[in-house]
Amino acid sequence: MTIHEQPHACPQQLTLKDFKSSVEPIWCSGCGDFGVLQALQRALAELGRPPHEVVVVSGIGCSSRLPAYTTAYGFHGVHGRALPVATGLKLARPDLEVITVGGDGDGYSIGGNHFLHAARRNVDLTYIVMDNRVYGMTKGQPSPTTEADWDSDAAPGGTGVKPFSPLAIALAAGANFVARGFALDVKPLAAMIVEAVRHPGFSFLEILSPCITFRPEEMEWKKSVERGAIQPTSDRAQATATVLSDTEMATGIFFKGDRGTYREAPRGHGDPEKIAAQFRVGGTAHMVPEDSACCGGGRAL
Amino acid sequence: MTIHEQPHACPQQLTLKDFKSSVEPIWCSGCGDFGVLQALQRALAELGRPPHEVVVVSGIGCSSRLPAYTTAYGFHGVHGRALPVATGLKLARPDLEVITVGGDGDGYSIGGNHFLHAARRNVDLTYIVMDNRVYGMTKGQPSPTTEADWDSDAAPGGTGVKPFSPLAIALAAGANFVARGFALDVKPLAAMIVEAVRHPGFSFLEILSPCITFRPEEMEWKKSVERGAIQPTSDRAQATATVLSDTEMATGIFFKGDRGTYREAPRGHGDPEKIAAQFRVGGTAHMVPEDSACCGGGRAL
Amino acid sequence: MSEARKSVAIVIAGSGGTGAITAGSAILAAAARDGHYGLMTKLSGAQVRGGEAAALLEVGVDPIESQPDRFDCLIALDWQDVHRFAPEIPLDASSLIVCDPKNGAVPEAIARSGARIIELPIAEIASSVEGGRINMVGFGIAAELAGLEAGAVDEAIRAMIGGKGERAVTASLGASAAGRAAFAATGTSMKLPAGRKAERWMLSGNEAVGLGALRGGITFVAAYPITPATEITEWLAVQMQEFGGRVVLAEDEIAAVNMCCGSSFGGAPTMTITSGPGLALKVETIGLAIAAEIPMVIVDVMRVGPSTGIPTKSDQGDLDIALHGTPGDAPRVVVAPISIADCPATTERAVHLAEALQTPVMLLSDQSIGQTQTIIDIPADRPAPLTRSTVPFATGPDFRRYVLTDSGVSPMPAPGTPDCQWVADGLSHAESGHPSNSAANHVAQIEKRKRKLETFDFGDTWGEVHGPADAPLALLAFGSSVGPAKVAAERLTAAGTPTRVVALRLLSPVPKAKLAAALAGAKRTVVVEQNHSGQLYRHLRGERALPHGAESFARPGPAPFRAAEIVAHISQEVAA
Amino acid sequence: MSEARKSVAIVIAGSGGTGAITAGSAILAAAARDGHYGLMTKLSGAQVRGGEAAALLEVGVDPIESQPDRFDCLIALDWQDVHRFAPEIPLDASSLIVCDPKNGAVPEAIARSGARIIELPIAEIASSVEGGRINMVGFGIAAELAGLEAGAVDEAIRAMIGGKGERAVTASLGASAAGRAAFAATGTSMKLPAGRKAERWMLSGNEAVGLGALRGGITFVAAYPITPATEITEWLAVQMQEFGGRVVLAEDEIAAVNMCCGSSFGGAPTMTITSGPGLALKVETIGLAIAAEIPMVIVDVMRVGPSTGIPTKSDQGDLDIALHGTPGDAPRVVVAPISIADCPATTERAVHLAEALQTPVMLLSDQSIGQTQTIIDIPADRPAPLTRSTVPFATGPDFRRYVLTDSGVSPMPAPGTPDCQWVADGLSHAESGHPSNSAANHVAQIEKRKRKLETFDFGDTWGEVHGPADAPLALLAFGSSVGPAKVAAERLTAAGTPTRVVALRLLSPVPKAKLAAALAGAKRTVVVEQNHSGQLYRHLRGERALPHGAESFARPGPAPFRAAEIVAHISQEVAA
Ligand SMILES: Cc1ncc(C[n+]2csc(CCOP(=O)(O)OP(=O)(O)O)c2C)c(N)n1
Ligand SMILES: Cc1ncc(C[n+]2csc(CCOP(=O)(O)OP(=O)(O)O)c2C)c(N)n1
Ligand code: SF4
Ligand code: SF4
Ligand SMILES: [Mg+2]
Ligand SMILES: [Mg+2]
Repeated sequence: MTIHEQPHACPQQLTLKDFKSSVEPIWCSGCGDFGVLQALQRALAELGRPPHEVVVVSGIGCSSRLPAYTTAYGFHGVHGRALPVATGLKLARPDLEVITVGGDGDGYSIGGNHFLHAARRNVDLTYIVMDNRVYGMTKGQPSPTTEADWDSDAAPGGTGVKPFSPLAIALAAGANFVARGFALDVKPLAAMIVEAVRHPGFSFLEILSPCITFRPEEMEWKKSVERGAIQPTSDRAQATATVLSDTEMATGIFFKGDRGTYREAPRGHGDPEKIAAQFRVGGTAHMVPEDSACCGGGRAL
Repeated sequence: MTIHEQPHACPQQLTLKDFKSSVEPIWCSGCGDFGVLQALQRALAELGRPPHEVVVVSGIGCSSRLPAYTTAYGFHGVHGRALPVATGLKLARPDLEVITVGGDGDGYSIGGNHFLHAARRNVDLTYIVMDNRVYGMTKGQPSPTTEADWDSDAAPGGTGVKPFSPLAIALAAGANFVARGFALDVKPLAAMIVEAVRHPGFSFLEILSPCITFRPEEMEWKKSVERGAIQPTSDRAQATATVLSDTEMATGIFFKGDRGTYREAPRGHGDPEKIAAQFRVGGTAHMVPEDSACCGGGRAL
Repeated sequence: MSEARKSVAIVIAGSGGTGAITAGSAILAAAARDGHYGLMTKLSGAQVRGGEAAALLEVGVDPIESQPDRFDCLIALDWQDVHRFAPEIPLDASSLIVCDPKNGAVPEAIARSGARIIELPIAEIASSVEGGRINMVGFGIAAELAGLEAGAVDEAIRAMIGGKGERAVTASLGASAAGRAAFAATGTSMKLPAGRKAERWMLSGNEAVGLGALRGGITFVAAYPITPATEITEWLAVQMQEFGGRVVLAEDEIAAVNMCCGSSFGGAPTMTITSGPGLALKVETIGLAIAAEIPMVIVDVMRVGPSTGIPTKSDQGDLDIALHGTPGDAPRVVVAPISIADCPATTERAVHLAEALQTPVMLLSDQSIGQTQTIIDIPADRPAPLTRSTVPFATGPDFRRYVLTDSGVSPMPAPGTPDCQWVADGLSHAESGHPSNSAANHVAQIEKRKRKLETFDFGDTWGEVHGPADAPLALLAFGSSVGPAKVAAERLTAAGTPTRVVALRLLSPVPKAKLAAALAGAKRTVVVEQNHSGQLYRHLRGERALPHGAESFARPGPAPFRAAEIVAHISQEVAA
Repeated sequence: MSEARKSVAIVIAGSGGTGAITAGSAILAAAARDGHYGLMTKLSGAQVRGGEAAALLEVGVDPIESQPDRFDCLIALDWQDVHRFAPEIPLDASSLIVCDPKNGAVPEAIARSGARIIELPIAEIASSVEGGRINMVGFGIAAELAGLEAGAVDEAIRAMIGGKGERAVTASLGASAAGRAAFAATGTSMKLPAGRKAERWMLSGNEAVGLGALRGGITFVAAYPITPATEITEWLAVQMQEFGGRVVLAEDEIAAVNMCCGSSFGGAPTMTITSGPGLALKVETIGLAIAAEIPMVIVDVMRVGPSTGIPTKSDQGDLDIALHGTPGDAPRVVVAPISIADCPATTERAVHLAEALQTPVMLLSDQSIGQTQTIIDIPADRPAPLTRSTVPFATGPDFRRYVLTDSGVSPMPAPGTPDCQWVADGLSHAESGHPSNSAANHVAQIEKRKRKLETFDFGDTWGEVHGPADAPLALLAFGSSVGPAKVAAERLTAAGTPTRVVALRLLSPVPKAKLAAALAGAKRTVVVEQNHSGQLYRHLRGERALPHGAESFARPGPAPFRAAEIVAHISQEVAA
């Protein structure tokens, strides 16, 4: 998708507007995702990288439509696979700022495995989940964070299954930065995003983002969110204990770790003919490298 | 696969032999999985259900070959999908004893999402992972539990990625019983399996099971395993703290919870014509059920 | 449309919240009560919720199985963004546009059709009734246009609104009556002849598939939501509260199909439900179910692909993956309902086939069948049940799960059966089920799985022939293309080119003999399908099931497939 | 085999730990040094490790591209479980069996071949040399049988064992010399004519694909292990330590292919590597890459399916899913190397095609190509490079990622390029890339993606013709079936039925014109393939690319495809 970017003179002077695209969101008016979009645009302006050096990657869902609404490069992939796309991109292009966004269905249900492994791998990515505790795009089915008794056609009377805590999972899997924000608190959210992006390794932001259409009661979150109740720690067990004991309504940074990020790619000579030489046999000019001559050089053969 | 079962008079009199099949394992001699097989056979004998009321479900891997080596019913599915198979089976047939087995690659890598969600869903299943910290079947690649510096062709010099703790993940996701055992300690392992099976909900057993072929150094586990170092708790945060602080060599039951298991299926009248009646319109005999007449009765339409 | 009016095609459109869809549903409901048939398609804008919406209807004296070529009337509740639907609402100079002058001029994209404009103060009429809403005025206008009987109209309102209390009913009755009166005053009418009153069914294809599942005996469903298939899952989840059985919402499509493996292995007739992207995720496990001979029904409600494509629009582009989307040779059963009315029986049959043949059966529906609401005659027959063979020929050491039989079907006792323990396995196996690398065992089992499909007598399942059986022109179609093909054939026949329609329900294994008989004597065969590459055509050619010289007419979604374009294609090609 | 001996086919077999495979590798290495060609297949038992093993070799004066019909000699290091290989080691009355009488009688399954038995005290000979091992004695016997030059034999040992120190070398040299001497004493020989000494390559198909990837410019690989494809991933991971680039071990195949999407979007030529079950998991994302026009190479090393099947054996049953395993219409490029020697160039070409056409390219190898070790002439040519078009026609608001062009290819600037921001999307889109439900945009883009494949000049990539170009009989084959088809054609031609082989490398889009030219004048065309349902045959028929009356000869794995059975099939059908 082409985004019509405003020309800008110098990265330091970036404003929210530089990240606002001309594409009109398909979101219902009042959707919490508007707040997240705004906070992200603000954060990107503050981070000061020009839009063409930023890529916003997502899966499928209402929330996953976000990339088109910024002026950055974007990748709107298939459902649940945003993190692997972001991983491949960041590894191939460490020079870019890669932000991954999506919903609770996309990230915790179908994408749960990639969430685990991205946290473990600790590539320098930021992952923003707009958690509305529902599949919005498919019109209101329960997700892994939906309350056990939330009634819907798909699960009449509720699933009966206790939601899990994405923060606890992220901590267990090895995420290096773990926080919870609220979509409608745009300014603090923007600040949190800035901090997450700046923190090395895999930074995870769970954003409570109300779905006005299928979960109108979530607009009450405005009242029940506990702001600033959390102090960051670098002790994973302590952060986990805090997560497990809180009301799931506290916002703030729970954990900032210092795990090493995923290693750099080897830089090599890039000459395939040097590599091909190992296959030579029977001539006089080249020595056959030991071992590879007969069994392919691999211990796995 | 047909297993030639010994006839037996009364469930109480079952012995290990009743669960021993005539199929010869393909495992390398010395593989830790032999110990797990024996422990499982012992445990099943003690549990006293006849083989035809037990189903052993697995994915793909050396460890996943186990079902054929018992006299129970079995399902050797595709790689990474044992838990959903077991879930569907147990939900359709709550009368059966369903044991799920597999490897660290099968369960934590490709199967990671199902591990998360099976723990969360808390169906009454037992999940036994034979963790050898390697993909044995495909000849020695690093798994999610492999040490960061373990050298292999697939990751020369090591992956550089810290392994995650499956126990921490299981706890975060909501497993109701979490334990670690050692393959070569057959008797205590059998006792642990019995306890896991008897515990309601999703019971998870991480078994350290050496791969003699690709990780011969794991035979040293015999010495380094810390036996009985762990006391069970019903406090999830405390269990998590213990898991995060231990050496990953302590065996024992870390956690026993009391979450409610997945709900029973509705029992109904089973008469499709009663259901079909809602579509009737235009006649005189039947009233059209409110709402469904015009828009399909679904709030999702 | 034609001189002796048999149907009237009406659109009611408006912006978010105006209730155009409810008005459309009410028209369908009223028509049903007045003895008519009808079909309603819903349109909505790009917005997730709250955007512009339109109900596209045709009601008439005969069953209706496809979208009309053009609409007789557009009733605009307002104009905001309604012009975005212009390409999907073909109007012409003999059409009417009914609108409220207060909403401004008719948008150019719509006005350019040349349709006659009738201005009515819709909002004013609505506010003249206490609690009156503009959509109910629109409903009244449509009912009057079609000449629906007042009793049927009021009954429909009562049935729909009754639950909201007497005040709401009174308001709706009043608004609808006011709309009728106002339109009657214009002196315009497209009155239908009287309908043949009878009890019928009003339902969507998705609901009809759900009913077929229950009738077939499905007791376990595992699925992951995806448009346009979710409604089947949701309908079943709601109905099973009363009927019994279980719907599990899986974490993803792979989990869903594997849960189905487990439940089916446990003995339960089992179903999973999805659309293209989800089907793609299931194909590895479908291969397992084929190899291990595990019955299940896989419903794919096709949408426009490739990839995420256009989730809310129809296409028939998943035939390729349904037939061939599995590594290795994995022959399977693929069936497709040939109309909404055919959904209950074909779904029920799919369950029977899965159970009897111990194999996954793919049921290919599509968005157009699934999400269209229609009125049909109550189906007279149900297919005779077929069940799973579970009684072993021998027990104990002699029990062989995959014993080679003439039919290719072997007994499949469920866990709990003493002395029959077996292990389901996707590895190549011997008759016992034990893994085996032997070529002899592999070939014997792969032949067995092919044989069980090829020797089975599918009877009537194969398909149907409509129109003159000796017609020189044959249109061969499946799924939602059958409806427009039938209308096209009727018109061609009426215009002097006798045309038959061969509606193929069994897509795999290809019913070659039945197809050859159905096509016998045809001079020209055209395979009509709604996709880009002519998947059915390629499939049948690949299987050598098409006569020499057969042609392909393939056109992808998202635009609905209409009879007129089929007629045009045929006539053009004839001329050329 | 024939009167003027051109090759000798030898098996060395033994139980776990005897080192039969190492001995086989040494024979191949020695033959290479002696100016010969050769081919080695490895067999192992069901055990994960440590079970019985056998090296199946043929060495000779001409390049060898398929397994022999029969073996001239079986050298048994011991008999434990070696009989399990009997069906895979065809012997006959003119074969030899060399074995140690201490190991007991020749197993019935092997003895029944009627082969002449030569008893040698292998173990005793080995222990007569300090540190001598029986496999090196076996190696010596084989070298003597084939009449390999002593210098080449010793050089091969030095090259292989040198790293283990001089003592090990001495022991091996000694054991091999002792074996040679002992066998020479029997007076039996199958000496090959002198080879044409030259520098050649010794490698497996999997390694050759790896090399092609590096030559093509692949810098990013994401994969999940699976037999028989893992070796490519591992080879690349090792080589890239030196060469540069990165191999990521993903958590599963879905992650792998999505990582490839990301890296390719970032501008890196990218590859993922898998086998059937893994390919099944990737198809949803392949559809995305096709729709969003993201280049990448997807290597599928086929094994016996369906499902887990027989992971270590060869089959060509993934053609269907490679061509059609995606929901919706998603035209793609599918290529298959026609021999091990062809792997480097075809893989390199696959990378070029992916980049130039901005689309996933499927490279279909198979277990037989991938895991067979062979000696080939060093390929003379490399395909001319093709690269990704990245320069925009216009920037800023006028930049359109999916601008409609005659070629169907549009510029694809990578992130980091100013004023060209675009969003890759699997939703239907306009030229800008913006999601669009419009039929006009959808059809324009679906046509564009078809056009870029259909109008591209694939040049030589399409395939090759071998044998007399005007032969009335044509065998049409792909992948590892080409080798046996070529041998069969030579024999048929020699026996008076001139036969050509059309080796198809470009499986999609079907190179209809080239194929028609290659088949011109053929009276009989037989499509030869190693799968159960005749997938290539069905594909080509579906595409109308086969002459009327073309026949199918399809036979599934796991047994290797041999020239003799193709000859037999052809002759039988002719007779019938
Ligand atoms: C493979 C696949 N499965 C299912 C879907 C259907 N689908 C689209 S979005 C979605 C869920 C969206 O939920 P979430 O990620 O929470 O996003 P939200 O809409 O709530 O922001 C689903 C199930 C799909 N597009 N692809
Ligand atoms: C979809 C798919 N991907 C990959 C494979 C290849 N494969 C077979 S077993 C295995 C890993 C086994 O590792 P683990 O589960 O740890 O079992 P172990 O052999 O170590 O007991 C892999 C990757 C496969 N069979 N299917
Ligand atoms: S459905 Fe919910 S999540 Fe989706 S756009 Fe509307 S309010 Fe937002
Ligand atoms: S390879 Fe390792 S895990 Fe597999 S059977 Fe051998 S020892 Fe066991
Ligand atoms: Mg959501
Ligand atoms: Mg393992």
